Amino acid sequence: MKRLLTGKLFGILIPLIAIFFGFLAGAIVMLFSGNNPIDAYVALISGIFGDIYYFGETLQRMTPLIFSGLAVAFAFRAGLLNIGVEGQLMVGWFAAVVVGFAIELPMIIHLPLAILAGALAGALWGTVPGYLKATLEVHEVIVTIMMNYIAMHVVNHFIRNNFLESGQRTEFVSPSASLASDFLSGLTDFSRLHWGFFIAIAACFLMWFILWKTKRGFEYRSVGYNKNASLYAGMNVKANIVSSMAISGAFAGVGGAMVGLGTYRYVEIFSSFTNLGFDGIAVALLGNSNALGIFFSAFLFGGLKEGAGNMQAQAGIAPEVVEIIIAMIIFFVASSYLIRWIYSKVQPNKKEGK
Amino acid sequence: MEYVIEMNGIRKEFPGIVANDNITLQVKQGEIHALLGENGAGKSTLMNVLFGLYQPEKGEIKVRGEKVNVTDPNVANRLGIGMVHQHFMLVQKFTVTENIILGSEPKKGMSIDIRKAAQDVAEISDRYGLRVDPNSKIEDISVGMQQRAEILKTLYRGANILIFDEPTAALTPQEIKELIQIMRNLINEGKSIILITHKLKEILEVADRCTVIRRGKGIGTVDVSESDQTSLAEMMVGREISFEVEKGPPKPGEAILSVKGLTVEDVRGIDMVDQLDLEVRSGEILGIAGVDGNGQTELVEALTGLREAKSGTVTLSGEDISGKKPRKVTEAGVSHIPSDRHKHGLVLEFTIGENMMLQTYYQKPYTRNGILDYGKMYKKAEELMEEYDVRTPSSMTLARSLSGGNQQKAIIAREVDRSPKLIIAAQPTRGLDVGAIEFIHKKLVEERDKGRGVLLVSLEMDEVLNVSDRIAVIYEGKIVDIVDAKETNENELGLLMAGGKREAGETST
Amino acid sequence: ACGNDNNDNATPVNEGNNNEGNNNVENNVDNADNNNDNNEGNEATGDGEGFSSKMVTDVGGVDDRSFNESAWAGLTMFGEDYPGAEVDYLQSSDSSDYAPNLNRLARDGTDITFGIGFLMEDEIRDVAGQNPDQNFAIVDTVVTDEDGNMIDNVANITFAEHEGSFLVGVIAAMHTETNEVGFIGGVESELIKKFESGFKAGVHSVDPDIEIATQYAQDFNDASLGQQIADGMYAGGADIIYHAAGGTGNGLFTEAIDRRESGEEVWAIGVDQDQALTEGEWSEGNVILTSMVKRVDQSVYQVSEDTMNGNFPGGEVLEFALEDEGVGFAETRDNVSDEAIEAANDYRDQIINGDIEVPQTDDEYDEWYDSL
Amino acid sequence: MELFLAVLYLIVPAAMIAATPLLLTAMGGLFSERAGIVNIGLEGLMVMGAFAGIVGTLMFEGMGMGAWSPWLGILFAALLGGIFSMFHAVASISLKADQIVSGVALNFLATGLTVFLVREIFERGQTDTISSRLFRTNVPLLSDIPIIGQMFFTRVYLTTWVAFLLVLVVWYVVFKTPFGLRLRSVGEHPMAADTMGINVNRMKYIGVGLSGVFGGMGGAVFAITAAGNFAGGTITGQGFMALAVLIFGKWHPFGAFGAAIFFGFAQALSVTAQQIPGLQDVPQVFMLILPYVLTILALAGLVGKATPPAALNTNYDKGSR
Ligand SMILES: Nc1ncnc2c1ncn2[C@@H]1O[C@H](COP(=O)(O)OP(=O)(O)OP(=O)(O)O)[C@@H](O)[C@H]1O
Ligand SMILES: Nc1ncnc2c1ncn2[C@@H]1O[C@H](COP(=O)(O)OP(=O)(O)OP(=O)(O)O)[C@@H](O)[C@H]1O
Ligand SMILES: [Mg+2]
Ligand SMILES: [Mg+2]
Repeated sequence: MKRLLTGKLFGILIPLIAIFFGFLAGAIVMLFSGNNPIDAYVALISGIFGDIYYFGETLQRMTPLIFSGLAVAFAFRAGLLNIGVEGQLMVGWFAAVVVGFAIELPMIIHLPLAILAGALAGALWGTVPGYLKATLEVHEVIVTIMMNYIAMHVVNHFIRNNFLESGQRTEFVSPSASLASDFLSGLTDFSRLHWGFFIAIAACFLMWFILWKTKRGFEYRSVGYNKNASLYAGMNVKANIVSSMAISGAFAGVGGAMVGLGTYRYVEIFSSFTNLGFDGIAVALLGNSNALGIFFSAFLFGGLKEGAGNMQAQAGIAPEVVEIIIAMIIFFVASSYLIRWIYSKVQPNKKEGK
Repeated sequence: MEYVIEMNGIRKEFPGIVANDNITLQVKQGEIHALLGENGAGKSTLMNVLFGLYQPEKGEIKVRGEKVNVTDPNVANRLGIGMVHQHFMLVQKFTVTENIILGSEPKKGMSIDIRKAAQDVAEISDRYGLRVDPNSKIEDISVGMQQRAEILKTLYRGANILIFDEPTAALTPQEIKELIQIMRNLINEGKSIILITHKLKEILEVADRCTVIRRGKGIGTVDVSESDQTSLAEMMVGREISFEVEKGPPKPGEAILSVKGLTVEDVRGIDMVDQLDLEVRSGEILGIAGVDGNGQTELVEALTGLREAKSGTVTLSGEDISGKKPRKVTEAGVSHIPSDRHKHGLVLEFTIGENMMLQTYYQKPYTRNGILDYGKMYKKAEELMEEYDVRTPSSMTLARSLSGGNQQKAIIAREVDRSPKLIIAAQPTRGLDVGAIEFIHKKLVEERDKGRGVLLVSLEMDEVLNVSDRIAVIYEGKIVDIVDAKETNENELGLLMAGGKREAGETST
Repeated sequence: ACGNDNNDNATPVNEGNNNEGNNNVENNVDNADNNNDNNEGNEATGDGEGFSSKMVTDVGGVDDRSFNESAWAGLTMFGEDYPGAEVDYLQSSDSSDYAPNLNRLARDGTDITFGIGFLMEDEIRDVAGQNPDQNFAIVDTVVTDEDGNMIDNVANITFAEHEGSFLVGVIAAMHTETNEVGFIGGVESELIKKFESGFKAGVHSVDPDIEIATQYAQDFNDASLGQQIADGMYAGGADIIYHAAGGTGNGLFTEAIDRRESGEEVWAIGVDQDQALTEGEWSEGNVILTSMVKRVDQSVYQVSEDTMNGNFPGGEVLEFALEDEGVGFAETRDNVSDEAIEAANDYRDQIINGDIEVPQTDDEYDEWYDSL
Repeated sequence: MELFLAVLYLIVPAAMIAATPLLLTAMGGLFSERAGIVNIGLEGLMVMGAFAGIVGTLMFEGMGMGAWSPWLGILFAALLGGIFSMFHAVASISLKADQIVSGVALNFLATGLTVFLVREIFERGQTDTISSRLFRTNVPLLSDIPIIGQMFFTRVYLTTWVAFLLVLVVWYVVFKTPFGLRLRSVGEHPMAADTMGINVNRMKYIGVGLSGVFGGMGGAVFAITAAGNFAGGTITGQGFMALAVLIFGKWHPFGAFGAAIFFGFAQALSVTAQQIPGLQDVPQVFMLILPYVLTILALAGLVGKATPPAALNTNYDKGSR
């Protein structure tokens, strides 16, 4: 059964079918609550594609999701479950913004430096669980969960005591460290689309490249699948665990930097988690932990969340319905076995022919 | 007819393959019936059908003449069929008793009556001479004892038809002897046994009749008393097989590996290798013989840099490699064929091509400036697969879906191709059929003849005797003696392995 | 709950350009011009026909039993009084929804769009900049452009929470038996500091020796944390605790009810709305002594109405204070003694005529306390 | 000394109360993970439990059950949690879904569905507040023991002691009964269990179902004792903490008990310390991160490696090996 239907085509078909089922489930929920699903979905679609502004916002929204998805997926490929993307993203956001306003430099240095600061902060936050896992075999899931809370409180502490500007936030990053783009914004009718979107695309490429084209990536995947055999093959398993968590954290940190330098251009006291990191788990898994898949699943996530606003405005559908749809899509993607099974029942001659 | 088991015209398909094609197997009451076939011939599948784990597409099963429908292992249990699986079905963290009673636990109120259970187990193990400690955890006991626990599981359920799927693959010679005795006891108690093994000698020793299958098809059933090794092997493979390892005399050169005063602890801090000295010369195969658990694993791990030695030195052609990391040891010229190919030898989710490059991926020309060249990697892997006869649909096939023999060939190709100075081969033929074994032994001898040193660690007495030039016997972490392979025999080795001493004057280094 | 007889209650003050609020003549002149521009073409009829007033909620949603709900109540009331006017809201699931939601309303040509909550400050600034022909209003903060100037198409609605908190502080001080009271804050910020400072000043106005325990949960949503903090404060001797901590405050009520049931005489003070209407019940009454109420409903109603009538207070800071009845203590007064009410009313008058200036920050409070 | 005791009298019950929902939920996680199914969906189960606990209490109040309502509400939450967990069970057992993915989906579904239902039922984003509550009580007799009594048996919720008793029950069931042996065997070596005639999938369904029952109770206890009502933010992260407690406790009921108490203690300390003279001047951030840092330190220092059930996070497929 296992390798029965693993054609390329099926790889694409399954998510599409899952998305269809997800929407079907959402429609049932809406019917149950006395709403018209067709109106709702028309509103949803036009809330993504109906106006260039919404489309721009969708792309803006998916930017950090791509990063958090990449972060989760990268660790996953190396055999680690990184639930700490949330915290890594927060510290990255914070560090990038602080570098963004605290120093004066020409843009060509300042912007990369601020992004780098985000990457380093995220990497640092990822290294702690990586190191504990590698040296003391402490389960990374616990440490990353704890590190999320620590990140939130520590960042808030520094904002509150060192960088508070107005109300809840720091000052704005200087233009030389800003990713915001009048051009992109103008192109999309004032959406907050910024250059970070293209950096995110580059990051997808980078993740694919690291994992599949470099020596290190080969080792990460090898360690992820089988630590023992990797050790026997002479790989430094501990170093690989630590550095894969660092890279994962760096992806998350840069994701935070994108939000900090592009969307908001400041960082404010976090009164709760951003959820960007937790959503990353779903984005990564929905995207099957591969770069292209993550890009599309981030688009789906970003689009659904953006379109939810229009569904609410035009069709009066509570935004929670979108969450239900997302959940059902994830279920159906995860249960692709079901889809394969149905498929094999529907087309029995195909099976015989093999 | 007094058949206890009749399987007629069994057909079992897996996607893309017919594992059993119209196979017939008839087992008489009170006999040991051997089932023989190459790796992947369909033996385990047939037995799993009998035991109710798989449902056949065609065919009928009769137990004691009655047609039955074995839908799941519970049905098999009720019919008195028990199975000792090829890969042990034991829960590592449970005790022997817990494993045995699992699924039919004696109860006292709502709890398990663990006392009664232990008593029952002790009673059965006494009756059949199956020595076990009912209260130890599986993960703490030897493979032999684990197997006895497996057998007890079936007996506890009152099985009188027992299936043994490759029971001897992982046992020491001593344990094999005990097992054979146990099987005889069982027959005397009126049970019937189906025995799967690749070791023809064992079949000849204990079995009454033997059914041979090849690529899913039944070839026939013979009386063992009218057969010999050659005829059985031919039936199974369809060609002639040589059992003697063909090799010329060794031309030993200077020492390649020399180990001095090596002491290695295991995780518990016990010295498993204790002040050990050893030398392997170029152009010779040095076999390490010993009962499992006498420090072989720790020795190999220390030599290959996987485990840190407490003291002592290891030199390779004069270069001190003690305390070096695995990669450095490899680069110094040591190759390692690990004993557990799934756990240590392969990344099963990688393609077979990637697996073949697991030791060299980082070197030029496969990696330049940290960037992999997959084209070159696969080209190389395909060359190797060609040369070492690794049979798979393509180099992109996942390692998991290769048969054991082909997996092992891939590892050998990978390790040997690097032109190492020293090859450490740990149990290189475990679980393989005679064809594959022949191939691997031939390769090791070839490498010897190219002037390499080969350190062969094996629990298989035949293998050590046939392949090695010299044999070092390890006992409690020390080399107790080194003998010339041509001048020793099974009995002498067995004695040494048990810690005995050779009579003086027979030395030949 | 919202009368429409208080159209001119709010006092426009100018807080821009660092000159502490009072005189605003110049700005008003500018704004007047602007307002006319803005309202050209959508002059509403008497019943509000053709006028639309909508809001974007904070993550709490329009039924958060707090300021979002209050704001929506004001809009609903406005819609009832002017049936021709269109009122609506958009709910934000998280902070990333603010900008798109505000934009969505602006794009629909909404005449006035309210951003509820100071968290929307920057989004309002951007969206207002991008839609200069639309009117916006923000609740709980003041939005300025990058140079610190007021923005012509944004009205700023603030409340004198410190003044309201002062009064409940007075009531607490009048009621405490143990001479110790407490304050639980949510996530520490400038806004919540106003509650704290005002409350402490109110307590100490009555009796400077009363001890005040304060603690920030640094979370607006963790009831169990709120309960633990309250437990500690009550155990430490406080018998009345005031909260400005949203959902965390539920834990305070839980703890107060619990202690009540076991015979302890403790009280809690609610915030934003008359919380005794929905919370605090125990078997023999209600543990909520009083609540500091903040009339967001009234402010939203009023700004909508003004805008409809062509008087959009763009570029202004409207501070709804005690004297406008924009803040105060709750209508439910069953548990409050007459003396306390009297004292509170007395202080209220003093604050209104300027005899008392209530501190809003830690520094102002320290200064104020030293001057006692 | 007196102060020290006074602090302990405050912290210990607080720790026990804080530990209760985590502990209950971790017991749920234990059943599912011992059966080999990773349960990252504990968060969602707690959300569902909190929702059902409050809605159930309100419902039973309406039916005139009075003081029994919260208890019935907790049972209702257990039931609903069990039903809700079947999503995870069907996906990860029958449909062979990746267990982590399915758990993540469960979390999404729980938040979406509960808030949606709250809107449908109450026409607002949060439920009404329950009026019949659970109160802290002194455990009769035991609370009279000097020092110990005041520390452990005074002003605690009955739910806490019920939860502690349930830990004992869980231990007994998992380690002393045939059911427990079978459950564990399925999580360690499903094929072995299968050959012994154990219905592997049924055991897994039961394991996941019990995780729903206990996770539901955990969420309900939290909502009923602390919050008093339910909204989208009532449960934020407690389920993940419970997962951490389970792993910290090495998948053992007593271990999880220790871990939950440890965490509750650290949290109570962090809250209370801010009201203790001397500690008041320590910057608050140190107190806020204390529970998390202590947990990491404890793991790194004392507990170290935890070995999960051997077959955790693998799908059992008869046909494969
Ligand atoms: N679970 C399975 N899924 C798919 N194919 C299988 C499965 N199990 C067995 N097969 C197929 O059935 C054939 C027979 O396998 P089986 O395990 O019965 O061989 P065997 O004779 O026991 O080999 P060995 O001597 O190595 O144990 C294999 O070649 C394989 O192709
Ligand atoms: N799950 C599977 N799906 C498809 N084919 C399989 C599967 N498992 C095994 N095979 C096929 O079965 C054949 C033999 O497998 P099998 O595991 O019996 O070999 P083996 O020599 O017994 O290995 P081992 O020594 O590990 O027991 C191979 O050709 C392999 O392609
Ligand atoms: Mg095999
Ligand atoms: Mg087999």
